[in-house]
Amino acid sequence: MNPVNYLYLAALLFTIGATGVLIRRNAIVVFMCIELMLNACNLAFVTFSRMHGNLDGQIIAFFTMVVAAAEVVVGLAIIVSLFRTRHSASVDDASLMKL
Amino acid sequence: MENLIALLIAAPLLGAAVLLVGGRRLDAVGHWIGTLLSAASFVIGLVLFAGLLGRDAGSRTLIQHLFSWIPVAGFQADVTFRLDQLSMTFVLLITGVGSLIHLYSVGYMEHDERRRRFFGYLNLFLAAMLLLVLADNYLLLYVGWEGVGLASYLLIGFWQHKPSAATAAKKAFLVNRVGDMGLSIAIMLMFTTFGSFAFGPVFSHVGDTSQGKLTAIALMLLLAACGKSAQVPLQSWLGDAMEGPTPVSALIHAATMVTAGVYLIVRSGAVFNAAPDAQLAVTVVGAVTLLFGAIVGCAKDDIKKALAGSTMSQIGYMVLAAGLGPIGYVFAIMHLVTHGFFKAGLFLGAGSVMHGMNDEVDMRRYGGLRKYMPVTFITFGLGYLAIIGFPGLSGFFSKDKIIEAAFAKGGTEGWILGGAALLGAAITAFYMTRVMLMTFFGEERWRNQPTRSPEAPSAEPAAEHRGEHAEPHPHESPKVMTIPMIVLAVGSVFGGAFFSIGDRFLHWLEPVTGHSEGNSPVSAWTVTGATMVCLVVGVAIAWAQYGRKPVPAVAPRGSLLTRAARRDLLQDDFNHVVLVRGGEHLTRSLVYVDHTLVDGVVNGTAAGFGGLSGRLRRVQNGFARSYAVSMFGGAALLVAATLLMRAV
Amino acid sequence: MSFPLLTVTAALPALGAVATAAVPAARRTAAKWLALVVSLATLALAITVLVRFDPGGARYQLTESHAWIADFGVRYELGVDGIGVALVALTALLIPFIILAGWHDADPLETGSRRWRPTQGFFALILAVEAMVVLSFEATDVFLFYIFFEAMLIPMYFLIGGFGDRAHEHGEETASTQRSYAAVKFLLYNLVGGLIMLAAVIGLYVVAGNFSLQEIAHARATGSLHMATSTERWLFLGFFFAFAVKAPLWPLHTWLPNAMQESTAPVAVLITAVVDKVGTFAMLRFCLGLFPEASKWATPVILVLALISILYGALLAVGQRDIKRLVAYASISHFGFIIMGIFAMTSQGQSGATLYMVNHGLSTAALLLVVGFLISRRGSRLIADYGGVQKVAPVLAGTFLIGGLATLSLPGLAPFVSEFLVLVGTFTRYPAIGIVATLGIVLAALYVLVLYQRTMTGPVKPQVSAMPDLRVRELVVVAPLIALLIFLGVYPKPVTDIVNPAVKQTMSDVHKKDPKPEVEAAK
Amino acid sequence: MSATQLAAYTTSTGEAFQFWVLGTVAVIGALSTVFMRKAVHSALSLAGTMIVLAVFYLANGAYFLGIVQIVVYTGAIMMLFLFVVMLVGVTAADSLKETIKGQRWLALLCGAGFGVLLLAGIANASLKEFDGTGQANANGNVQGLASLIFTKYVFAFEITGALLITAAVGAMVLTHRERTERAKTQRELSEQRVREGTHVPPLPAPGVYARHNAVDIAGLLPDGTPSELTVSKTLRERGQIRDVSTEALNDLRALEQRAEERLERRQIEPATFKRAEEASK
Repeated sequence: MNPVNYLYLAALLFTIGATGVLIRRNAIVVFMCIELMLNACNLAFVTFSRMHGNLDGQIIAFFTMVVAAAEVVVGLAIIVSLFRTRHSASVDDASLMKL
Repeated sequence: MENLIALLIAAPLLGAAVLLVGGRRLDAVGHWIGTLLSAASFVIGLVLFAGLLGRDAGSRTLIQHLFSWIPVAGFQADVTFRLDQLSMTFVLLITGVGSLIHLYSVGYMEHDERRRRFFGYLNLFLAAMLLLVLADNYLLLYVGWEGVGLASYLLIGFWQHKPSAATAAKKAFLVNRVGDMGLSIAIMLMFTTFGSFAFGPVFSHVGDTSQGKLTAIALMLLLAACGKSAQVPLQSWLGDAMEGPTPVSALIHAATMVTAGVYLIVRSGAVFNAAPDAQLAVTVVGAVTLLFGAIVGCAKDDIKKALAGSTMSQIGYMVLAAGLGPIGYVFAIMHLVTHGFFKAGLFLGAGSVMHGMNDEVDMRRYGGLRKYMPVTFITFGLGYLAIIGFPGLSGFFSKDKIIEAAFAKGGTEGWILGGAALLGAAITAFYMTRVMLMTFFGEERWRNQPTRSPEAPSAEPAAEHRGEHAEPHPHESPKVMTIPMIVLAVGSVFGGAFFSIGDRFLHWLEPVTGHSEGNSPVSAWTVTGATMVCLVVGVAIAWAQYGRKPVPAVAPRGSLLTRAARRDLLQDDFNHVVLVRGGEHLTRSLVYVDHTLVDGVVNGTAAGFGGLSGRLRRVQNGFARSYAVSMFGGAALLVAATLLMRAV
Repeated sequence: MSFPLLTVTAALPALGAVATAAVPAARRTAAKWLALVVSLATLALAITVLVRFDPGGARYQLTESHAWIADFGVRYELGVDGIGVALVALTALLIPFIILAGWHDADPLETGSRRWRPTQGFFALILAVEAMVVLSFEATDVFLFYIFFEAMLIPMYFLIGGFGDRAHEHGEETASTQRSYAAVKFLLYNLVGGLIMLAAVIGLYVVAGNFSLQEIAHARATGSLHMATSTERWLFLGFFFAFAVKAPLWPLHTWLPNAMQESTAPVAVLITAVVDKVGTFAMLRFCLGLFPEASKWATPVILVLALISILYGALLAVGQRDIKRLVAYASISHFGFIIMGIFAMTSQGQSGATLYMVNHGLSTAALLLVVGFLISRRGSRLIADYGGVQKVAPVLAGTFLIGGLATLSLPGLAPFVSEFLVLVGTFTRYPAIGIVATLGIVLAALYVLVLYQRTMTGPVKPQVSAMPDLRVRELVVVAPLIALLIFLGVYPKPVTDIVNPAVKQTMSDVHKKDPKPEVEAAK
Repeated sequence: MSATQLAAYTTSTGEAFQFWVLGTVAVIGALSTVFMRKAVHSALSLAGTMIVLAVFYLANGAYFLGIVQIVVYTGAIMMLFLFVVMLVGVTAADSLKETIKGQRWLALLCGAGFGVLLLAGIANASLKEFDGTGQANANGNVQGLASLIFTKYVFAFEITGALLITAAVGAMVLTHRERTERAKTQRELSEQRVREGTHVPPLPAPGVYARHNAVDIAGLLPDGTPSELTVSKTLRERGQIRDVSTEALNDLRALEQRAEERLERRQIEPATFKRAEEASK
């Protein structure tokens, strides 16, 4: 089996995650979908590192994880404080970007 | 001696400046300052006159070059004065009559609180008029030309609180502007043709250019003359100009300014002589106007308007004469001078009558005034005899000469013009007799009736100061007013004779204007006889109509011609319908066009963009997810693009 | 390196603007005096420029040149020719009067009004405009000129939009909306023009490789720089469009009436007497100087447009109900004369046009400032609201009349000289156009006299019966202008002496000679 | 040759089997993450997907990452998610009904298109042969990573450190409320209540008068009106209050009826019930 399949899988997951981001309204779920996308990318990186036979891909994946962790922390904090103020976790309620 | 010329203008100019800038503190003495300065100008004029007489006829031209005015490449306009016999004549007339009328105004305007300003304007007028006649090039003449226009504007509208006065002033200025347009175009033509517009070069090179150019120049000059001298078709302003105080009417609209057109034509004689077609046009204009004015004069009941009509017609005579070329130039000027005397005298007389009659102007409310104001009666009567050309008085000589010259033009033109002139003489006799009879003879129609019917507004608000509205008490005017009238009367009696005996005036002017005796088909005596006949006929008809029968206090409806003549032969109606109405429509529609079309295009574009952005704005619904969709779609497009690039 | 006189002349008002803006809000009067003093000092500098300028000398004098943006060959190049020096002097002369006339225009409104007017800002903006205008008259580097040409718009925008007439017939609300409409219109029009000009400027750089007016003109004259005909024409159109917007030429004029109607009288003077002159000046210097062939190519169309402007502006002036709009349309008519004189390509026409710029500045200033005094008294701009003012305020009426007579270019007052020169200059080459344009003087008489009759004469309207006559400050503003009008009308030689050499050089730029008169009469 | 090196450059059938099985699981997990109505379920299915990915990392020879994936993601991050879900409300199931017009279709379209393009791109890349992580992992995967991290990527590493610190601080700043004044004692609270005249007695316990033992039902006041005060603040904020339903009131009345009959008390006028009913409406 060719590890390219891993890439196909990664692409699939990424797309699913992206679609989820677009469809769901609950901020937390949207956030999970983003995580899913990140993970898909990580899988792709790892696969690449295997195919190229060096560890740089894994390094990138590693950094991605770290950054993702930081992002999740801040993001969830934002969600919580949002929920505190407006008692809702729906991304559509934060539609003040309108003109 | 040349250096005195500038002083001629400087004196009244100084007076105008002092009086207009000086402010109220000069109110007490202002009128005397004005009078003195104009008198000073007259004295300087006399000195120069003496100086000229001292020289031999050939070298009686003085040039004073002050400074270079507008020097641009080929275009050289200088401030240069030229004093020769022609301008000398005018200088004496202007300053002389001017000073007399200043004196008269001292009494006439006594009760007006803005008398200082009035004298300031009078001085301004004198300065401008002198500049006009002393200029050595057409551009400088143009300055004086418009200057007198301004002065006349200010003086006609002197009683500005009267809308009628303000309107009349505006009308006068505008009509004159049309004439000025002609003058400026003439100057441009001269510049392109001769490369100069100074009298000397232009006249000396008349021969070197085409007939057509000269005719064009001459016609443009004629247009200018028509505007300033109230000749058909630009005559409509003169009648309304009588809204001004009577001294103004006497000085500006009878003696001096309105004759500027004649001066222009005579001065430009060289050009006209070379353009016969233009000369013909001039004579036609003159003939038409002299009849036009005479007819109008017959119908007017307002004494000043009647005199205005007569002024128009007399200037018609002068223009006619000037159009005849070298045959007529001298007589045009001579009639101009004598007319200056008697017409000014007549106006001053009219003013004195109004002065005594609470500023009543309607002759149908006069009558039998001779025993109440004898001096006025006598002076006015002498003026009257002079204007109708009673043998021996000045009008007789000058007008007779013009009629002869008209015949002397020869050919059918000669007959037509001469006939018109004779007819004019008859009508003149008629309407002047009418004025005379209605004013000084007949029963006293001003008794037992209110001074003025309320709907007929006061011609001159000085009445508000005296302000009784009871029956008028005719009285003679004070000395300060009668003296000028007497002087002018003397002038109008002996002026003509003095000029004509031994052709003094002819020899005086000949070096400038040139002279030629036309070959008249009829002898001078025949003409004189014919004139006498016309005179008698005119007087007789007038006496039959106004002397024997009592004059109705209210004007009868009258014939169609009479009614038309009362309305200035429908000139104003024509102007109103064609020019005023049309102009109003034009401007209104243009304003609309500017707002909707020119501006509308711009605003339309703006509105279009506004609407577009409004549509686009809907896309910005503020939902992060829909933004994300577009972003995602963009990403997809990018991937597609890269793939395509690799595929290609 | 000599003393940079031109830079200082422009820098002084700029610094003055900053200083004025920095005056604390409470010290309003101090700001006014500061602005006045600065403007007077600028005037003194301008006069020194005028004195140091030698009409017989080189074309551009008092030049300064420093490298600025080396990569694009943009240089900081200043220099004045006769035309520039005259206009710099005019600007520096008018600004003190404008400041003095607008002394109270920017005072805070009475209590109860919702708008507070920052006095400091008003005067600072005026000084800023002066600096920009002076620099654009001095710049001999196309790019440098473009910068100031555009930067001028910003302070003007705030002056128009921020400061209106004290009293307004429809109340403060509509007043401010109309003001902002006028300001935005002004800005958009000029920005579009400037944008197109920017394209042309870049194009010029692409063709010529540098921005220096003198170098390009010299290269073109010597033929070392050859431009394709179509290129030259496009570039010319790009420049001309911007200038035609600035000096409103029909049909690009509609911003002017709104701007002048809504802004206070001094600002209106600033617009029409100072800022718009940059447009006509630039036509003379850049359009003719850089693209002589294209200029000659476009002349017929431009002359017709100018002719339309003359008659159209005059006719619309007759039809106006609003005094300021009337003056605005009169100005459009006058700008038509100026542009006509420039493109008549005769020395009379161009000298006349330059003279006209100066005289029109003076006459419009005199008339508009008096109009401003009148409006500030009655609180209305509608002609119909006045009548019989002459009776109650004779001095005001007198100055008004003189301003009006200057506007209708009465002989003896300065504008006559220039207008007649323009007419003659046009007539010598295009007789028909010259004759038709002469109609303009009749129409001018019409709108001026109708205005005077309706406002000043007739029975005294009750609302104006208590109108005070001119105060000392106002007399100080008007009297010198009138004196200048009369002086330059009687003795314009000082100005013509400065202008003529520059005009001769311009004529040689476009390789045109005056048409010879048919008969070479003895001078 | 150890299995690790073997796994480096070849792929055994075992791995293939594993891929197909777990891959399906991963996809299903992802889909359910997206389509589950309750956030908790999404979180759990996402966790499952992540574990599967961890296995794949291991299979790809990224042992360190595999472990980290399990420990950090599944262990820490997903737990964080679950905590937040608890805070925000477990039962708050949000409807999948789309509110923005055309959003869902656009989303699906873009997703599908993007996915197809991506897959096409990968297929287009035509990566046939590959060299495994054999010599890369020659002396241990962790050692390899470490040597890289602390030499080549040392700056990035440091910066990520800083990033983490910042994130932690930021989260604290966002969520932590600083108590400005000391907590009021019970006495002060009661005094304040008396002063304001609200709830002079202590709050009623839930369900006391409601004769009902649910925590989320508002208890009835003596006059029969339900009072939300009896429900705990958290539930109230989550909007999870079930009010006394009419049938509850009805069987309550029936109960009382029976009590009457048994004790032969006189008929109590239904006014009270009416009031109770009105109050309940």
